[in-house]
Amino acid sequence: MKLRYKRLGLILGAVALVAVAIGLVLNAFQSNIVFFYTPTQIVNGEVPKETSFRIGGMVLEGSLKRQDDGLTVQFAVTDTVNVVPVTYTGILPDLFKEGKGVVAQGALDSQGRFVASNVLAKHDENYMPPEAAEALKRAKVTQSPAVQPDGSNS
Amino acid sequence: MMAIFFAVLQRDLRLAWRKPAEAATGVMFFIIVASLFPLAVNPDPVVLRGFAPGVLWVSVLLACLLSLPRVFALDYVDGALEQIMIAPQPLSLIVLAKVAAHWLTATLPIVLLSPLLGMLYGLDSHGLIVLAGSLLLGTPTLSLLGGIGAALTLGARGGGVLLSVLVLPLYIPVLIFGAGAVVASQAGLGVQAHFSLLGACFLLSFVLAPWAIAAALKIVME
Amino acid sequence: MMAIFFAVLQRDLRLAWRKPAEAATGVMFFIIVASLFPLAVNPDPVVLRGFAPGVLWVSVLLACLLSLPRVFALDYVDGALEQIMIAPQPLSLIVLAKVAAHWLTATLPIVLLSPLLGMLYGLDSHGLIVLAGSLLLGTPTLSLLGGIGAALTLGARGGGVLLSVLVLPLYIPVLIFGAGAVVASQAGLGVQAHFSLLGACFLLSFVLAPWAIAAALKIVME
Amino acid sequence: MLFTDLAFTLSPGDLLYVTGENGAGKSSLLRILAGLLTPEDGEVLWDGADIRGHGVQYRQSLLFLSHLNGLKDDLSVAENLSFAVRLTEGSVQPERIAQALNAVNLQPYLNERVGGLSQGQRRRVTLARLWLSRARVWLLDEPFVALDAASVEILKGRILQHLQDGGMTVLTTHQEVAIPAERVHRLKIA
Amino acid sequence: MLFTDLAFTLSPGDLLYVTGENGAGKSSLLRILAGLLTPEDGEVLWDGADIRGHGVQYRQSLLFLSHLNGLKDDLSVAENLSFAVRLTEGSVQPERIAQALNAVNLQPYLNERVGGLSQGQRRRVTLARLWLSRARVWLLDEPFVALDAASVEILKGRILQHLQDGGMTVLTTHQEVAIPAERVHRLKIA
Amino acid sequence: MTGINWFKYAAPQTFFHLSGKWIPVLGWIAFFLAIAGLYIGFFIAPTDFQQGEAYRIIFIHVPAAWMSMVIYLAMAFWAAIGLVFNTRLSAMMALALAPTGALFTALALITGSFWGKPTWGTWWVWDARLTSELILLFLYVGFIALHASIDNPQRADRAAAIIAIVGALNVPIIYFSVQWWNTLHQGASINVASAPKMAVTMLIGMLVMTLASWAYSVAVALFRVRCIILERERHAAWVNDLKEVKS
Ligand code: HEM
Ligand SMILES: Nc1ncnc2c1ncn2[C@@H]1O[C@H](COP(=O)(O)OP(=O)(O)OP(=O)(O)O)[C@@H](O)[C@H]1O
Ligand SMILES: Nc1ncnc2c1ncn2[C@@H]1O[C@H](COP(=O)(O)OP(=O)(O)OP(=O)(O)O)[C@@H](O)[C@H]1O
Ligand SMILES: [Mg+2]
Ligand SMILES: [Mg+2]
Repeated sequence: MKLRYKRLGLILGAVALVAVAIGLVLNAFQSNIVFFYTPTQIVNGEVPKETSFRIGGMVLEGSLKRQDDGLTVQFAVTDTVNVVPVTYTGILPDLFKEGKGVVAQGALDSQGRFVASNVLAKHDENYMPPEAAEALKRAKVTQSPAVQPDGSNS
Repeated sequence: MMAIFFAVLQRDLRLAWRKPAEAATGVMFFIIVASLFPLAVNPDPVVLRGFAPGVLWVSVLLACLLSLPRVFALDYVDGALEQIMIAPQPLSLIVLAKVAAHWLTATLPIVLLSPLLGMLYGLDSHGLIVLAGSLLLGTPTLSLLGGIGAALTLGARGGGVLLSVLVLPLYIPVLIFGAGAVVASQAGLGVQAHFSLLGACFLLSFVLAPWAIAAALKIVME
Repeated sequence: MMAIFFAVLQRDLRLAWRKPAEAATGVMFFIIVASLFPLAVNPDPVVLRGFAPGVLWVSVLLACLLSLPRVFALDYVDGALEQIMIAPQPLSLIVLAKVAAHWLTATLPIVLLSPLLGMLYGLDSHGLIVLAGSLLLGTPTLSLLGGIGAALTLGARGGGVLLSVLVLPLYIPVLIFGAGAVVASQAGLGVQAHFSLLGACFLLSFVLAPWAIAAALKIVME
Repeated sequence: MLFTDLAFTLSPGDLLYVTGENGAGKSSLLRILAGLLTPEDGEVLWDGADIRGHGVQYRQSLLFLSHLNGLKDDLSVAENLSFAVRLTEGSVQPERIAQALNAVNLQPYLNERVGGLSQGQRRRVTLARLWLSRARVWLLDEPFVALDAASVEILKGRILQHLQDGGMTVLTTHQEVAIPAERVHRLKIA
Repeated sequence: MLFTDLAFTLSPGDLLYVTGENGAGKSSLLRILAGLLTPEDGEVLWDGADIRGHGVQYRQSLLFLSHLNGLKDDLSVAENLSFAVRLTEGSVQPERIAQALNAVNLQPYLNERVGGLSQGQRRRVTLARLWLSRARVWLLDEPFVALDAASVEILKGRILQHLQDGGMTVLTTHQEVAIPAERVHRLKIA
Repeated sequence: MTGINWFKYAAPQTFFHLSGKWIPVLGWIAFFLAIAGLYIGFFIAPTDFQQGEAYRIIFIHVPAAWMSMVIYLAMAFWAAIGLVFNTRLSAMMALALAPTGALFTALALITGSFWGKPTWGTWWVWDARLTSELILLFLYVGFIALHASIDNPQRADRAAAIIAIVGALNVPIIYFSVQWWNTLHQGASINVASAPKMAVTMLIGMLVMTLASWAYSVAVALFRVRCIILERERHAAWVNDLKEVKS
């Protein structure tokens, strides 16, 4: 009998510890550990200082400008709430397009401009033929411009 | 029931105490590995500071790994483990004591020394505190998970290297969260999330590892 | 006289061959350790490429180190070493054969694999060639020097860790010249000086180490 | 498959010699009886229950000395013995340990490191546990190996006394060591 | 200081029993004779020369079996023996190895891994070297341990033959094993 | 309950004969489905609106990635059953699944890298999805290495089972990593909660390839189990009576 209580106590203790562990994990996800930071986090100053980090979001429509040397580009990254300007010198991936997802590595300069050393294209989980995409786009324009935020994963 | 825990703990601590050179060599290994990197890469202070969390955490992890075989291998070879296994005592409690002794003798000294190395790498005081804290919270998990590997590789050939291959994948999350905490603190960000995850890892392994180690020992002793 | 060299080499290669998992785990260890670093530090590709020579060389060195105890420890425990020592054959030749077998089975596969890892770290093709070349020239020295440590730590407790502490300081020159060669090639400089130094290290240790190992064995077997 | 069709029952006071050629399976049998090895088929019963299920009661009355000594080189003789006893029966007074060492003629070595002893001396340290144990079942794998003649006599006396106190003993040996016990059984593994 | 004032000379055909209590120093003496241990004072002479100086000639005529077997678990019985012979006398024909195994009744195990053998079987593999050796001096540390009765007889026969062929043997043992040699010496270490 | 004696099928001998019949069937299914899937994937399915042709790696990458996780779970499941109920066959199943699982994991990693270069602009990043998938490969390798380095097969089975079970914690981390963390790897296109975010032909191609992978995995695992059975029971009478063995 005594042994049984002991065992019960052990099991309850284990369950309690696991529960605490789960609590801690959930707590950690509140302030998430990230592969990249969103423009809002950057505007709020929740990003690394001194060291380089990644910014993720969508390339703002109409923001892409190429400079004369043909290599340096400027664009803006948005999460539909805030916008951060980015400059980058180098070759862009093929899938880099306005209105599409992007992840860039770099650091903020003194004017709050993000200077990227490396740009990756991040695309969404939708796959369809171009015609379907076209149709979808038209349908969206006629409705309201509720842009799907590409930067955060569904 | 706790009597046996303390009996085993006392014995293992005493054994370690008789050979202080062993614990000292663990510390020396840590120091040497941590100072190999600046030799092998560009020793620019800014670059070094960027390295520091990664290199220090990886060095601690390797030092811990190298000392792991000691947890059970000696007892296995000389037959003491056999006697422990047929004792009328809960095996998981005994292995917990052995793992605790391993942590106290092999890993804790390294953790206590880490701020010194961190200083050499140019970490600021906040970074040093976070480094020591993350190690203090993370290394018990390493000892617990490592105990599983140490038990499983008893009597298997390939010894230390096989152990590393088994255990290192399990160490990766601890490494990411631990080093991540220091990186975050250097970047001026909060470290609470990292510490929560380290704590969760510890609690989970504290619950599961003694059971897994005991099961592993029963299997390999057959 | 070479007959005994090949007899020992053949035996050790055969032993290794019977347990291919051992050599394979050495390679796995190398891969895992080499991939730990990007996890623990800021994985900016530019930073990573700067790391590559240091991290890869240090990983090779650690993998080599971990496999060192195998050179003599097993023979020591089961009494085979005793028999080797009382054989009417030149001991330095026998230990040379054992070291050669260790290099062939434990280190060479890692060297052959290193360009792959180098690619993941973003080294260019010239860097890869220099990396593989420097390893090919540098690792035999590591095996020879390591053999001295392996012999000296036989029967001493603290095993692997003590060995590391003894041997790592001896490895530092090789590490500096080896990693230095890769850094120089990345910077577009000539690597000839580094390779000359690596070659000199090898020749020196080739002449001295077998003698030192034989002496060490005689001492520890008393 | 080492052996099949093997059945025996031990009662208080029984001595069982397990004999057989090299490689017959004597050591394996003892490990099975100690619960360290699971038989492929068949079971070991203690008080009518399988030892795999109700291990604790059985292990409380068990003393198993394999051909390994289980001693730590870096602990003294006394420390080694005291840990061995704490592992099985809780605590032990230092005097009892001194007495046990007395019995095996090792009293001068009480506080010596085990690492400095010869083969036979180590074996005797291990055997000193027989004077400290309250276990009823003794499993001894070649206990007489490496002992000098005087020690062999002492050990025989201790086993005899254990049997007279109602204990049971299973032992393997290649040497002819006659213990004048009342009920001696022999099991020959082919 | 284990022993002092110890002097003896062996001639062809001599058998020397080294006896003494546990820890007296028998194993240590054999290691000194094998050249593995340096005596604190005194010397071991072979053909009138110190073995530390003129090691090779002496080692060519030496066979030392300590209490360790020196076998590799992962090699087969045949591979183990053939390496042991190559180490001391160059090469060996496979038939001779088969014959030696025959002598110790292990012929079915020729190509088995040593790792799968029992204690006594391993010991017999080691002892098979006595049938392969041309060494004149045999140093055997407790050669009879772990052997079953039949094997003990075989081993006794082989030692006797070696002595008759003009060899010398030094052996330690606690068991009373009488070898009917012509010239038997006893050395008791106190 | 159903009157079927399941334990009968758990005996290696019964299983050996039963599985012998299934292997060719599954093998052919895998073959034809793979042909069909590749045909749909590379000739019928339309070009993607954003990735163009590069997206076609999806027809290998996604099935491989799925299989890598499913097989690990299956392996851990069989290993656990073997450990708890001491059934010989389940441990053999676990061992037989491991190489296939490692293969698919490697395939997912390789095809993923090849896909990443044209789409993301990099072969590799250390995000949570990619890292945890790499850990999965290490776990497979650890399982195989541990098993290989213990001589006694039963003991090897049981020891390796522990590492399989402990490592199973990694699988949910792989799967949910894209939800828990911001990753470069995109989220799930297919899940139970919502309609697939994918054109129908593409989806069909992917599912057919997935089925082919399943059939292949099962066939290969069964084949390997048969080899393991033969090796371990080589002294058993029924093995020596087999006509394959006799001839
Ligand atoms: C080495 C790099 C990569 C690894 C290790 C990897 C790993 C995985 C894994 C484990 C899954 C299955 C998880 C799930 O079903 O949610 C998966 C699914 C997927 N991956 Fe990757 N992946 C890699 C690169 C890529 C790249 C570059 C792309 C495309 C640009 C990609 C596209 C996908 C897609 C579309 C799915 C299916 C998601 C779904 O429909 O549920 N992967 N990948
Ligand atoms: N490794 C060692 N370190 C220190 N002292 C040792 C060591 N091995 C043996 N001794 C000491 O040397 C003495 C002689 O030991 P040795 O092994 O030669 O005895 P022995 O006569 O062979 O005894 P046994 O019959 O028990 O084998 C012993 O008193 C022992 O205490
Ligand atoms: N570790 C092992 N792995 C595989 N087989 C083994 C192992 N140990 C023993 N065996 C085999 O099991 C059988 C029984 O061995 P065991 O050690 O029980 O014999 P034994 O009767 O004690 O012999 P001995 O008198 O030589 O000590 C032997 O035939 C041996 O080949
Ligand atoms: Mg035995
Ligand atoms: Mg002795």
